[in-house]
Amino acid sequence: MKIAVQSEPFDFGAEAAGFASGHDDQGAVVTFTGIVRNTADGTLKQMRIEHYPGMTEKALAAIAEQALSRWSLGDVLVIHRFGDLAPGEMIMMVATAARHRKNAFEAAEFLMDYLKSRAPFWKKEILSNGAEWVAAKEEDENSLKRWQ
Amino acid sequence: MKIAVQSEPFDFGAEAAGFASGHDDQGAVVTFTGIVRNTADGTLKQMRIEHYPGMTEKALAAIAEQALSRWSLGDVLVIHRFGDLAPGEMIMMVATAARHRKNAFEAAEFLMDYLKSRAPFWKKEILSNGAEWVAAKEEDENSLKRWQ
Amino acid sequence: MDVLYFAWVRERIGLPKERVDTNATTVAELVAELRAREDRYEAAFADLSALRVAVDQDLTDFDAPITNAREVAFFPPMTGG
Amino acid sequence: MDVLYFAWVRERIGLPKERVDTNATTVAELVAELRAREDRYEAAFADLSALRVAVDQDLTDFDAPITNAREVAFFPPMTGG
Repeated sequence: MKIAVQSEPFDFGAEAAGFASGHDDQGAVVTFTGIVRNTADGTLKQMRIEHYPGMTEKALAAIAEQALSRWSLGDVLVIHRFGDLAPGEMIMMVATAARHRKNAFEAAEFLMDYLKSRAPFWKKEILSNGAEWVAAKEEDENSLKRWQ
Repeated sequence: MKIAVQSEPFDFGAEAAGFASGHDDQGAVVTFTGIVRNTADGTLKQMRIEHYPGMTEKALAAIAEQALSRWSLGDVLVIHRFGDLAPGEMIMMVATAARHRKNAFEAAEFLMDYLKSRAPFWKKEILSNGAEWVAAKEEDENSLKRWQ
Repeated sequence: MDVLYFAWVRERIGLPKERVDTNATTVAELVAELRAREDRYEAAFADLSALRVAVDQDLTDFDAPITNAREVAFFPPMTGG
Repeated sequence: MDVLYFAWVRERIGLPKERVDTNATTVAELVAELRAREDRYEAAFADLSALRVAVDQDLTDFDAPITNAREVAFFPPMTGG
């Protein structure tokens, strides 16, 4: 299990390849990567990600442990950045390895659903004409019900 | 859209990173990688993958087109190998990019479900004490019903 | 037309591809012709529920017409991924 | 105890962290004390349904006891991922 909370960029290709290699007992690896999406009118200058140092690492580890106890998984990876990110930059990734694809997919979706609404990160869009906190979506809160 | 059917290994890290980069309008990238899993007793020497040249490329392109028409996706990638692969080697990968994670996850699962049972590949396990064709699983056939 | 065999169908029949001259109008009629040939064909086609068929590289079923087909392929259920 | 504020709660109150000496036994009592202080606290805590709270870095609710807490944090619903 690897959990990282960092301001620096991560090398998605190297992380994904490293995670997927060296398993001959796990047949399925799923990765999810979150990318800073520009606004429709292209006005996003930066996505500023605030977090709660100390709690963030604990919350991510707890979510990963929950996934490991719920599905039969070979490994779990979570990397999440904070600070100022430009459009197109990668915010975070999760990866899961399992014997069968259903577990790998479900666990990755579970990690994402919990991470979205239960890990202490807050996004603020720095736009060319102002700045705005990203509001939590009811849809994201509803996604958690699937796992309860 | 990229579809590749090849006997050579592919560079998962480079493919995944290349696929995920350069999108500032797609917030979510999902990858799935299939890895040759050893038997429980470690007797697998090679996984031999046979395919139907000509039909394979057509079938994979048709499955990818179906995904593109069904979900709002920015891009789709499918790579599948054939020939003899050792335990731990990567057999195939799919990747999907979408604005939102739900579409990226669903489309990747759809691609995998169809690829498992509708793309003309057949696996034979070359074991230290013989060889055996991998039987299709009823479970895999049932997975398709979700999308019908 | 060309008739192709894959996986254990290929192994049972003993060849990957052959040219077949036939008046069969459907896949089922072609199968009946092949089964009548030799034991190895009979063995390969004994249980049609274990077989899949593609006509001109499109998956189809045993009722499919083959009058203008260039290529018919028989194989077990696929195991990709 | 330390009281921490994040995101727009931090911006409204105007600081990320402060030391608070209180006899409050629950989060709700602490919130009532803070709201009574100044307008900026009243503004930050006006709608509790828009707020989340963590006691000693664990998410909890406004009824939670804080008698032995070292750290209480207030923030809007999270938007990670």
